Amino acid sequence: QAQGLERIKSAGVLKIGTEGTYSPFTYHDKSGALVGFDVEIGRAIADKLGVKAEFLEGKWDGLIAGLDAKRYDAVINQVGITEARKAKYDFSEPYIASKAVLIVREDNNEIKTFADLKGKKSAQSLTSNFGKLAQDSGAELVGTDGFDQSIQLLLTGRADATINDNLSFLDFKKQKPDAKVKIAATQANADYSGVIVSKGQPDLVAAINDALKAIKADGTYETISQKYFGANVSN
Amino acid sequence: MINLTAIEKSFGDLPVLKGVDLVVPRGGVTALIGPSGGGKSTLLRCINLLELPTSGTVEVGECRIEFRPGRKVNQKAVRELRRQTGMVFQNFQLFPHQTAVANVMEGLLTVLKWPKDRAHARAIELLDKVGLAHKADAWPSSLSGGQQQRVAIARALAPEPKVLLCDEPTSALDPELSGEVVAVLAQLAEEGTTMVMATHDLRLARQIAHDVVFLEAGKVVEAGQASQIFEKPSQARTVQFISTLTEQGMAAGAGI
Amino acid sequence: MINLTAIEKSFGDLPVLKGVDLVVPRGGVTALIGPSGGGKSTLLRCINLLELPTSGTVEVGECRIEFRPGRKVNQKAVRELRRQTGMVFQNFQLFPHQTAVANVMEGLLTVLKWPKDRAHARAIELLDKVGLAHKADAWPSSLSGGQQQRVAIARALAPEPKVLLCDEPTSALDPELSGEVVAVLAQLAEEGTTMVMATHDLRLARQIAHDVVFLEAGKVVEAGQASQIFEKPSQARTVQFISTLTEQGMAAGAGI
Amino acid sequence: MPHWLQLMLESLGPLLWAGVQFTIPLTLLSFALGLTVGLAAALIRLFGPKPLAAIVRFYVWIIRGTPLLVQLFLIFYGLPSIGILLDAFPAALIGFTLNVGAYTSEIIRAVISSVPKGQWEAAYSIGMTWPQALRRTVLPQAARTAVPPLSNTFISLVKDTSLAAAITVPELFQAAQRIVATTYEPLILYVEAALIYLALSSVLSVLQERLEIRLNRQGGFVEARA
Amino acid sequence: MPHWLQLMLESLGPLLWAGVQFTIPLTLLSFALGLTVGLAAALIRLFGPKPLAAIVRFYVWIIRGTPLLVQLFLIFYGLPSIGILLDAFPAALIGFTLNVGAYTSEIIRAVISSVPKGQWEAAYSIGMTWPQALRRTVLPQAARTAVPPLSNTFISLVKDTSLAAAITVPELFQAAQRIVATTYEPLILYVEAALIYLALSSVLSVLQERLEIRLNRQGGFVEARA
Ligand SMILES: Nc1ncnc2c1ncn2[C@@H]1O[C@H](COP(=O)(O)OP(=O)(O)OP(=O)(O)O)[C@@H](O)[C@H]1O
Ligand SMILES: Nc1ncnc2c1ncn2[C@@H]1O[C@H](COP(=O)(O)OP(=O)(O)OP(=O)(O)O)[C@@H](O)[C@H]1O
Ligand SMILES: [Mg+2]
Ligand SMILES: [Mg+2]
Repeated sequence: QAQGLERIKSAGVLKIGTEGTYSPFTYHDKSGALVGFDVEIGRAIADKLGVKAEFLEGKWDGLIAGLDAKRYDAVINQVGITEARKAKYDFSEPYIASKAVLIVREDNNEIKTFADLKGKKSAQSLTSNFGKLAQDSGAELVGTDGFDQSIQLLLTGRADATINDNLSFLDFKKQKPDAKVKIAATQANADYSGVIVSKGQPDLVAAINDALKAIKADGTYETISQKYFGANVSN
Repeated sequence: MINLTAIEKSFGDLPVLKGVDLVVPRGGVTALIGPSGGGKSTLLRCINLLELPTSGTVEVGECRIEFRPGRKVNQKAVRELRRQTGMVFQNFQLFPHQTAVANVMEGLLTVLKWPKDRAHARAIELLDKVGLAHKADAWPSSLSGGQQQRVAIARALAPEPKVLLCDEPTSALDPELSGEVVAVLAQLAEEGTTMVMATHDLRLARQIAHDVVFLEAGKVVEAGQASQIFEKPSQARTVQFISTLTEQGMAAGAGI
Repeated sequence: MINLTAIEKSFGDLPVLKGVDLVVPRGGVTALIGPSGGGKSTLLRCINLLELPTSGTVEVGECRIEFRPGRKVNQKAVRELRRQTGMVFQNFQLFPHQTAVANVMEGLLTVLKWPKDRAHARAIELLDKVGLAHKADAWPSSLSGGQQQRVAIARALAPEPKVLLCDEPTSALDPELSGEVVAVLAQLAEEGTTMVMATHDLRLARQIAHDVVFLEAGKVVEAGQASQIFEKPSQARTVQFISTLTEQGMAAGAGI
Repeated sequence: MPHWLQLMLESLGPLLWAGVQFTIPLTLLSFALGLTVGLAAALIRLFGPKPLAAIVRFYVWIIRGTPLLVQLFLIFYGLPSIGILLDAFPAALIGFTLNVGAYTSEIIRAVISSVPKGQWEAAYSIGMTWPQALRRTVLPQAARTAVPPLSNTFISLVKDTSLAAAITVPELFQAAQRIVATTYEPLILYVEAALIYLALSSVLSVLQERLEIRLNRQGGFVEARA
Repeated sequence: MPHWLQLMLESLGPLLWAGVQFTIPLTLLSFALGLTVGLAAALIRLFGPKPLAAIVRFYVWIIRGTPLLVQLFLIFYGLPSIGILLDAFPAALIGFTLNVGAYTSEIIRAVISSVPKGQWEAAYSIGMTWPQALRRTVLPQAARTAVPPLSNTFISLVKDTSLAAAITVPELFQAAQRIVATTYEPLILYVEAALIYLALSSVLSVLQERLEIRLNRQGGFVEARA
């Protein structure tokens, strides 16, 4: 619908799909409120559009389906910008960059680079595209439901490594400083995530891009980024 | 009151009734006798349509239903017809989840919508008549064979049916009780209840039946007044069947 | 062969057998008679321990088991005892998932481990004896009451039990058939099978029983030789009970 | 206080609240509705006209044969493409009701046909209509055998409601996962959720037992048929 | 060829392969083992000594009362902390077997007690021992009522095996999720997975029907008891 932006403005709300279980991007704080980097970015964008942000939480599997079913206008949930996704959906400019890191047990000195994954077991969440990276490095995939399970597999010795983004890993280390895992390697190229919307709404994409530019310009982005990561994560 | 014409009934390929006619006048008491497997129970069940005849006509009171292979039956007519009949089953078929008195009350409450008090009073009265008032609150599972049969009789009598169908109503009763139950049934007959009973107890038949139908292999071999059948049966087969009773009766009688 | 001493049996608070003694010699035939609810079926079931007596001693053949409240029973002894007995139930209890002939074969195959051919041959022979060879492959659900009862008798006879217990073995049979079945049972008795039967059919009792026990309200009122009980009963109650038969028998007999 | 206990106590509030708000109402409503659907479906398959019975068989086949998750997905994300946009709770309710209906219909069908035909006949013989015979004579006897398998379905349902999370209903298990997301303690939180589920199903188990005892007491009708 | 069809065809291979490798063996094995456990549990509850019966009740209570997912988690992620490190497949097998055992034990218990006591007595009266009476007389009659609810459990199991994905068993549903992770077409892939599940359960439904017909033919024993 070309009038996507119009409809949002007239309704006065931007409906955003998100998981709500992906710390530190989209999660619930102790008081139960939905918070996180992506959530605050979403609120800031809505603010710039002059509407209110309304979040709908669902499982990853259904998130993008909900876009198709017009249950919400955008998904802000660390959706990586890939060619495959671009074929079906439109992305905003990237609002966050992260790097894939290779995580192993602390006592593991065998795996030092991504290439060392060859023939090893890598625990990968099925909701991310790190699995593909692991596979391309020659690892045998062990599918899990999420990062926390991948770490469990690592700790119980059922997997040798897991690949995730550096930001999630930092969050994990913040929560569990004693966990006996470490980063063995970091990928050179960053992955970028953007706001994903249904195709055919150029005005909406443009408006979101403008909003992203605006929050970067006025320091809102910097504040949010510092709050969650202690660094600027735009590049 | 009851008028069956040319009733045929087959189970699959097996013909069980092969054109049976039966007329029972209002207040009449007819006994169905004959060898095991002859079709007595089946004929009885055709009267209240627990078994649907393959063909023929069933008439009970004002209700008349004609059967032809492949023709649908009017369910309302069937219900109407059933409401005029009560039945005592060969194996009692008490409701196992209800006590004796609740079994007897069931028809009064559910079908006739009597208030509970009244139904209870009548049920107790009937149980008393069959000598079971003291077992009113017993579950069927804790009753002896004869006790179950008497509850079944009380249950069938409760809604005062115009027609009472009994399949071996005294098979589980000792001669003494059998005598008492027969007396109850005979009194009903006198009061005008029409009755058809399948029975092996020729003495029972002799005592209260007005008419007797001798059924063998799905056909009526001989029918007529009880006195006539028992005293001067016309068919050789009947003579033979009746004689077993006589011989045994004589043997027992002679001994005493 | 059978020796019951001081058998007591209560269901909950209800005493049903109040100290019954019963002795049946090898090859003896004893009839249990008495009014409905008197405890005939219960006593019968105490002999093969389908019902465990509250107290008393049960002895069948070599097996002797003593019962006392609160004492455990030796399951092996129970099985040993049961293996010498066969039983015909008041309500037949055929196995509904097996055909008539399979019902009769069941004990031979499962318990005695006979080969199939032999079991089948014997089953057919027994069905023939009770006049049901033509229904060998019928399911119990498609049999008439009398047919079911005859299959039940054949099933009980199949493993040639030393003791045969019958609960109303002719209740569903017409006089003619009853005569035939009685003949089969009488022949067994002659061949040495010990028999105890609960029955309302005083003529049956008179014909094949050597001894008669008159049971009422859980107590033996009178016991003795059949001829004695039927001809000169000593107790007033027995006289009264027997007389119902006589009167009816006379009435029927006289009419014919 | 050990770490795990503290975490459990802290999370108890949100979990219970999610249970009270969503899990319990969803379970009770969809079981009640589903049982009605199941009874109707069973009766149609046993006594209904052939074409209708065939439709019911199709319904049971589809519902039993496909994952509940996919059914919920289709109702919530699929139906909008044909113009039906349901809210999450009603969508979940429909999904669970259809499911309970399909499974219980099979159970009810089995137990109704386990009641001896003679009991129907006895009911007819005292003048009952078909619905009366069903309600007064057959169902009470069927109930006894039906209780354990039906309570299997009921107790499964309690836990299956966690699938509603997939279509944005923030029920109990979802609440647990939210906490896992920040604490990285799946085992502790899941065990806590399991304990709450256990408490809920224990209530049902106790009800089942009571019901069984009551139905058994009604003449211990094992013996009655003997 | 429309996009969705092409995607379905492309993914068919991996999905079927995952089904053949994991879903089917896991289902068949755990149902067979679970049914054995269920029968044993039912017999203990009905006829066993009190303390043993209490243990079985506890087992049924725990297993029915907690989510299968959590049970799998505890077996796979929890047991290592007490030194038991199971591979994914055996862990899943144990979890599913225990589950099937608990649910079927309730069904079997119900149908065994629905067989009239007189049938036990008839069996004893011709000299059968308890196991013989059970096997030859009671179970065949109980089977008829048991088939539909047992097949409920069986068919549920086919789909519940998808939970094994949570403990890294790459079964059918996980194979679908892997493809979703790169194609972002959950609806299409899930419907495809659902169709494969439907095919599997259809086989079971047909078996159920055959079995029912066969057991019913055995004397249509509804009437037999009438
Ligand atoms: N399981 C039971 N629970 C409670 N009471 C029972 C049970 N079984 C039998 N009774 C009672 O025990 C008494 C004797 O029953 P029993 O079946 O032995 O009588 P019977 O002499 O065989 O009678 P009938 O000639 O009517 O068959 C009856 O009053 C009956 O109600
Ligand atoms: N449902 C059925 N299916 C097939 N055959 C049946 C069915 N019911 C009865 N029959 C057969 O019909 C015949 C007549 O049975 P019916 O029960 O009417 O006999 P009956 O005269 O009452 O015998 P009895 O005196 O032994 O009770 C028997 O040969 C029986 O095997
Ligand atoms: Mg008959
Ligand atoms: Mg008796």
